[in-house]
Amino acid sequence: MVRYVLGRLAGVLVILLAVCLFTYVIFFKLSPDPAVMICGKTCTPDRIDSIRSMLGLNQPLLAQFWDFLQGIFAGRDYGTVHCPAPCLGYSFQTNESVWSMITARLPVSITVAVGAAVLWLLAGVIGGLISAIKQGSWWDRSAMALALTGVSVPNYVLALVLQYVLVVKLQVLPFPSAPPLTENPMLWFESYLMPWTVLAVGYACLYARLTRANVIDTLSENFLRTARAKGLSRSLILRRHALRPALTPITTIFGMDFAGLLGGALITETVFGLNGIGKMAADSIAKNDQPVIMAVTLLAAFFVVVGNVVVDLVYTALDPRVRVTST
Amino acid sequence: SGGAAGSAQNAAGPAGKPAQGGVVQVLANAGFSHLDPARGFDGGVNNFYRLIYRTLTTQGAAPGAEGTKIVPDLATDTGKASDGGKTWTFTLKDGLFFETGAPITSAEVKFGVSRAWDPELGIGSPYAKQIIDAPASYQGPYKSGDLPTIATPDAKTVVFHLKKPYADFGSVVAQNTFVPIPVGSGVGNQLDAKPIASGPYKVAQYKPGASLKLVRNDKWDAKTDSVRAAKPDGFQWTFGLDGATIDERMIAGQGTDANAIAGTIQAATVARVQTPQLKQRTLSGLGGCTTYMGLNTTKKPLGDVRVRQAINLAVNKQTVRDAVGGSSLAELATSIQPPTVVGRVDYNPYPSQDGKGDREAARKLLAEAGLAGGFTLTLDTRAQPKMQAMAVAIQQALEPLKITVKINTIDTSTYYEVIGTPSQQHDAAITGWCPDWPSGATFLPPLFDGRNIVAKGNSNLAQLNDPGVNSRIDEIAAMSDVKQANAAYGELDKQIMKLAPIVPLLYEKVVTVVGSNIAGAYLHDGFSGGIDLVSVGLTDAGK
Amino acid sequence: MTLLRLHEVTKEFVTRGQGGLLAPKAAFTAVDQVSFEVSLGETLAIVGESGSGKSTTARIAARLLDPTRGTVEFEGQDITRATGKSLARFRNDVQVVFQDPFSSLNPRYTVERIVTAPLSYQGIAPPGGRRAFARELMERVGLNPDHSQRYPSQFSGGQAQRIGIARALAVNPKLVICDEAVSALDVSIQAQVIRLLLRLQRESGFSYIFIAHDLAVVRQIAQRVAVMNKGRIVELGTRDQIFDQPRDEYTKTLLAAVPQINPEWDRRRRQHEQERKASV
Amino acid sequence: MTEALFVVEDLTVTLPTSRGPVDVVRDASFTVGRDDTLGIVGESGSGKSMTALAVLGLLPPGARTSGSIRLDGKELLGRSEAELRHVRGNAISMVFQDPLSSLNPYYTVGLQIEEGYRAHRGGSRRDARRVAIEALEQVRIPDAARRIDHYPHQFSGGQRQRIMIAMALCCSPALLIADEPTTALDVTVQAQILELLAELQAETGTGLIFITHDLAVISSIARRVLVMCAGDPVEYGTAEQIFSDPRHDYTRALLDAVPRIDDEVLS
Amino acid sequence: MTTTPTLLEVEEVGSPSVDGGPPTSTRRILTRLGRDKAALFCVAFLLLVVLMAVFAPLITKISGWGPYEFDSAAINSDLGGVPHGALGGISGRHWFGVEPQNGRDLFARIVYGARVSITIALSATVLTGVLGVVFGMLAGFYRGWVDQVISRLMDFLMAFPALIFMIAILSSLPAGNRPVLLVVVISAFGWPYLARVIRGQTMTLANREFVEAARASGAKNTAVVFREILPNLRGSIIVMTTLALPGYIGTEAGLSFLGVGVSPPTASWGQMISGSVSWYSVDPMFFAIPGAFLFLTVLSLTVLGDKIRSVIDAGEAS
Ligand SMILES: Nc1ncnc2c1ncn2[C@@H]1O[C@H](COP(=O)(O)OP(=O)(O)OP(=O)(O)O)[C@@H](O)[C@H]1O
Ligand SMILES: Nc1ncnc2c1ncn2[C@@H]1O[C@H](COP(=O)(O)OP(=O)(O)OP(=O)(O)O)[C@@H](O)[C@H]1O
Ligand SMILES: [Mg+2]
Ligand SMILES: [Mg+2]
Ligand code: NI
Repeated sequence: MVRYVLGRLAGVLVILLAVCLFTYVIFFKLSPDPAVMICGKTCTPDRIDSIRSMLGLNQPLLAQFWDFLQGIFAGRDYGTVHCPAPCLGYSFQTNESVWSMITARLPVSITVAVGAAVLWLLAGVIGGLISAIKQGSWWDRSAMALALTGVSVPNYVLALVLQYVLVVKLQVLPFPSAPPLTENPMLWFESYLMPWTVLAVGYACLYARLTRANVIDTLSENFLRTARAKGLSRSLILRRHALRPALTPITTIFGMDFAGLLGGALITETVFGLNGIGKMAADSIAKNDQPVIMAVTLLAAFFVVVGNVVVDLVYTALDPRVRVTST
Repeated sequence: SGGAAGSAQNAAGPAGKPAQGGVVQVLANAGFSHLDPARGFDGGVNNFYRLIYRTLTTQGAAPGAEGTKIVPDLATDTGKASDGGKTWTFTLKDGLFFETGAPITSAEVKFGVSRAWDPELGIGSPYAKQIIDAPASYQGPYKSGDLPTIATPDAKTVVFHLKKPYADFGSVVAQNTFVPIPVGSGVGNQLDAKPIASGPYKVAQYKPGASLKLVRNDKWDAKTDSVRAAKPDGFQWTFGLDGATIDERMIAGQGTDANAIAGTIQAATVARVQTPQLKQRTLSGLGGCTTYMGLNTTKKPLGDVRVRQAINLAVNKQTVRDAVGGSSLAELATSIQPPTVVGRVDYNPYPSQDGKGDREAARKLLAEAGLAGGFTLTLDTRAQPKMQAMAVAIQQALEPLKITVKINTIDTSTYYEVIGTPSQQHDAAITGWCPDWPSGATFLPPLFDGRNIVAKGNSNLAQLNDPGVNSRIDEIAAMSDVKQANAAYGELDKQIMKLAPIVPLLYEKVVTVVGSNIAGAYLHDGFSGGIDLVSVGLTDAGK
Repeated sequence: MTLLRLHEVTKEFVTRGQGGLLAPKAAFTAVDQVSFEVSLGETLAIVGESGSGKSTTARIAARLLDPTRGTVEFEGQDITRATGKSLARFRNDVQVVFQDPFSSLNPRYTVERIVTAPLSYQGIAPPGGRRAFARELMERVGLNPDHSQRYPSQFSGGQAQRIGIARALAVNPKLVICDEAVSALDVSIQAQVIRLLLRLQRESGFSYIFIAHDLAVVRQIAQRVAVMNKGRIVELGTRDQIFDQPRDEYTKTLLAAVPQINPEWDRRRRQHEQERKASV
Repeated sequence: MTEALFVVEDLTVTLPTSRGPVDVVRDASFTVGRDDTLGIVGESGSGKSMTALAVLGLLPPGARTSGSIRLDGKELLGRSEAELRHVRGNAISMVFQDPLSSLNPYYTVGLQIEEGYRAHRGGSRRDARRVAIEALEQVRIPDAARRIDHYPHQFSGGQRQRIMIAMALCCSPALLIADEPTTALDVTVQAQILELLAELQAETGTGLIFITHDLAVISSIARRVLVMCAGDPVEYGTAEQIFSDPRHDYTRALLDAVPRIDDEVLS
Repeated sequence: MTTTPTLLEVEEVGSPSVDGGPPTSTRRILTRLGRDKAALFCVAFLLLVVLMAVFAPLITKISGWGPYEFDSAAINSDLGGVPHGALGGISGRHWFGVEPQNGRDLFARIVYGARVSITIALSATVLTGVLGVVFGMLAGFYRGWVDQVISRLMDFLMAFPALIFMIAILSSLPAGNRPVLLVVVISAFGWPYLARVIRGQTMTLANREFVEAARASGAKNTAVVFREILPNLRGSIIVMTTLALPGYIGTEAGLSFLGVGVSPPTASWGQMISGSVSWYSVDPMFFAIPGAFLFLTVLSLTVLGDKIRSVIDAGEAS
């Protein structure tokens, strides 16, 4: 098992390296020359050249890539400035250290992701479970119709409508401003409530439908009959015997979704003006700020790849039959 | 302070007199590109820089034409020319200090300007480098040391030596590159992170892309400054807000949003600000730019002036205007230069009823050119809803002439690079131009001087290389009287439009809603129609 | 002629000790150095203690499980590690009836599909069409052919077991491994199935590995018997030898423990039977 | 005279099929007393398991039942799921026919035994675990203390069957329904299990319904026997009567088909 | 008579079929669906959408407005271009009203938009479905190096923030056939998500005894995977793919707006919806109409999927 984990972590590194290289090629080779954009409206070829050399863009691609990697593990120098170890370079746009940009924004993204995940897990799993038990009832029908609506409504629409209704019309919530938790817990909570909800809705619908489908499958298993024959309480039967097999496949999705969100909820963060990784990504794409795009990609990739390892470990732990054959 | 408020508040509105004190909130979509004045260069930062920086001269602080007038700032006057306009001398006022308490002398001014030659830093306003004489190898003060062509005979005097005479140099020294910087500081990204203020405010906290907080710079002496009212005690920017969210917040005006100002509203919001209360809080004015469609004169049928004229006639500017939000958000353009430019002549070379296009006249011209059967045209547009909507409007307008417009959408981040590269540019492209200061000098030569066509970063989209136009540009540049030059640019505008290298589409407007407690707000013609930050304040500072 | 030969086959199961993911592993030897042969047309019965490794041996013989050590030969060829074509051929020739009736039937398929699946897996067209063939198979094992569109969960345990048997007989295998294939059947159906198996053996030369607990059944069907205890074969011999002169202690206990209908009742029943026949 | 521990009267079970409802059990009646054993034998598919499931209300969805099922005089049929919960596993336990699919593959067998015990008897996990280990030992699972933490798929068929028995026994129910509990067991273990059941009956007076195809086993443990054929209870009487003087043709045919260890090979 | 109380209340199981022999499952499903009103409604709506897409030019000829024609008279230029009249300008002239800012006929754009959106979203859904299911099952079933290769490929693809890369890749690819490119790129980044779920479930199923039984019956690995395991994955696949469809319509819209999707003035539902977002309070119909079409399409697909599933399940009652 230890060997398996180590092997997987080595795999993670390889994937991240591949992602890095691929991103590098896509954004530095196929994308427009950042020097030209930095150069601005009135630009001369000379200036472009000097900007290129300053950014190290005139070196061969692999050399640039090597520098980039070195920066991450050992730090690197940009002209006169030294950029210490986890060095992801400096933003072309703001000249900020990309690493500090990330560390400043990550807490927001994590808050958004964790809150939303809690919400959607609760809503999705409980809703799906009830639907499955009451299959065919009005509750089931309306819950599933609601789930479909939730999926069909793009989340930017939901975000704006929610904001319009709750903040502008009813004035029950403030416009999100996302202060630190310690400063003003109430405002913190109120600020994040809408982003959480908006993000959670889509996922909750998916999870509700999956939970429902899986629970229905499980409910017809013989071992559920055994559980009932033992006289277990209904809630225990559902919780333990029906949910566990039903949720095992859902952990896979949850791991992916959650890891994906840690890498930033692009649209939600943008609409609500939350300064998380997602918004940073959106901004950097719009401005073709390559060091930031690289970093965001790498960060997102890191979360997803590590998330996948965790998912696989959890899956083998959750399903004993799989566990035995995996090692 | 703050006595001016009270019952008079309603009557006051955005035009009222601001009280002393309070904090003005600014809700913004995008953050500032750079806080380093050598680097930042666009309407937004230029406006903002005046809060923390001062330059030798600056634009006036008043609505309308007053705002585009150059007035002294650090200097006692707008400069004295000698040597036939090749040498310019400025004298500094007394009592000027940085936020650090250090005095501002001619050395700091010179040091600030010389940073423009540093290849890493000098990515902002290009004029200092273009106009002021300097050794060819000069690379800024950090690499090459002192710049010998700027003389500082004493602490109060700066003397600039130019490459050739430049009549309007008084306007050039209003550019951001002329902000004084303490000698030796500002290396690398230092100023982007922590500017050294010479204006009425200093940066207290800056989170790029998130927020910016300005507080009073108590070393700034109001007596030395006739431009900046600087009534509030501070400013607070919030960046990264969605356009629709900003509009909602501004309309709702809850809490501190009553003290807030913001950028221009979205088209969909226009219909919502028609109530009397909101109308009272709405400011509207021209943005000072021209949105146009460049016609690449080197491409096949467009090489024929009749075809270009036909297109000019046929485009339905009404539908183009509707595409950006209707009459509230833009005026129909007729000439190249927008109305805010000094010396501009109001005329319409290709008239049609209500600007809806004169299809018959266009058809006649095309027939003359032997193109009655139509042709195909590729139109580059930016991948942005507004730009695409305009492109579609043009496509629709040209369709009856059997001109098939193929819309080529280009990613926002690459757009200007692609259309600025003659080898990649297609037949036509939609873009806009704003003057660096409101005169023809920063409008017509960059766009139509045939000798400015470069392989990359080209701004002469029409690739017009007309000897008549070129020589006229030289003649005007040589004029020593600014007024005369501006008038000449007005006439040059007409001369160029006869060749129809572009289709002027719109003069877009700025429409902005301000908070109910905002006073002294007006749109400044010099800063792409942004609210003049040095004049705005609060009606009731206690709110 | 030897059809199948197991040579010193050992199977160890790795189980995790207590204490979560990182606990040390423990090995458990389920089958220990088992060797035997099955000849063409012969029935080898395996009896023995519950948990002694019979099913595991059967699964190794069917190559559903890889032995830790030892070899499996089929028709003289070592197929312990066979893949591809030779494995496919082996699979066609060897069919298995599983001990656990429901788990071994795909819950998503109708009986018709289940019993004809081996044919389609081996690319053989069911003679007379799928439906008719399935009905015939079901009839053979005593199932109501009208139930061919039902799903496994709609059958009783014994019926499910018969579905498994029908599936194994769908193709013409050389060897059928029956893991307690008749344990859930009532005695009359059991007799019918056994007769069917014997007839197939006679007519088509099937060989069987027959795992059972019911020694009476074993006696009816087996030519040779292997007795397993704790993973090992403790005794292997012809049927009569095992039943009449058991040598191993365990075999003796086993034989002694066979339950029987109260002989007194049985005698009375036969008597009544004779009386009844006489009276008719 | 008080009623017997367990009484079933005119039990009819109807299942839905794609061809319409089918009666899989028709008018079955029988009683089981304290310390009494009823054997149910019959054709495969004759409705034995359905009868058993009907008692605990565990029939497949859509099934309908009629008649009467009484435990200690209390009617069980038509009771709500919540009420039945206290009966199941507590007053009446059941051993299912198909052990592998009846055990939850996601949990260790220990947990599955413990939870039944704790649901009715409460107590700490430690207690329950002790009880579970004891139960496993009782059914002769070697090395029970270690194997309690194994998962169902790690056991042999017979072992699973014994786990099911252990599960059913640990609450010492008033009535135990065992659906072919020993088919996968070798005769020695089977004998031990039967002995265990007999001891239990002697100790606690548990009534036992034993469904099997092994008539020899029935003859040795059952006091009364119900013979079923195609959903109909064809004969019901004392073991002695059924075995020594079967009245119904089906019963006679069944007994005739019993293979004997000393029989000749079938031809 | 009492009905057995069960944990799940099962839908009523249909009446016996009249004909003697057991009907084949396809026919059974069809006849059962034919009797279900909801299912019929779904089929009818989907059919309507498909017909709309196919006969778009004909339909717009009847309605009188093409999808690209401007109608400046229908909008109020002074108010930012909102349509004249209530309900987004719904009138006899414009059945569904008009688009703000240019007055294009919404009905015509819905009809034409169906072509683009449905083809792109459906093909992407089908392609991701096929890729995800096939690769997921192969990885989960074979384990070992096959799993390693497929899983690492999935990790690699999933590691990219999809939207960013779709933009990057699409903008650097030659324009070519946009819809095809869109489908390919969306699917390339979309399938690993489904595949991972399928992989996990396959691992569980591969250990079930019936899989072993199939193998013993002579089933080759591919047969085991596709014929034994696949039917047991049905639930997840139906759910995931029916929900992927609206997602892809959204992705298509997003990409179109970022300039790498279908190019204007081509209409697509997704584009219409994202374009309508900022008008939500001024001209709600602009959003409501394409939104309703999208919603109903998805609803129909899902309900139909569910119905088919429950009809099959009723036969199994597993
Ligand atoms: N879910 C179901 N739907 C329809 N019919 C069913 C269902 N389950 C079982 N049956 C049928 O009901 C009848 C009785 O089944 P039951 O399980 O009670 O038989 P049994 O007597 O226990 O047989 P065995 O000894 O083989 O286990 C059988 O004919 C079977 O086919
Ligand atoms: N996957 C596994 N992991 C660990 N142990 C196992 C596994 N499968 C079987 N065993 C153990 O191996 C031994 C032999 O099992 P096997 O199934 O071969 O027994 P059997 O002889 O068929 O018994 P029965 O007659 O009860 O079916 C048993 O003790 C069982 O617990
Ligand atoms: Mg076994
Ligand atoms: Mg049964
Ligand atoms: Ni008698």
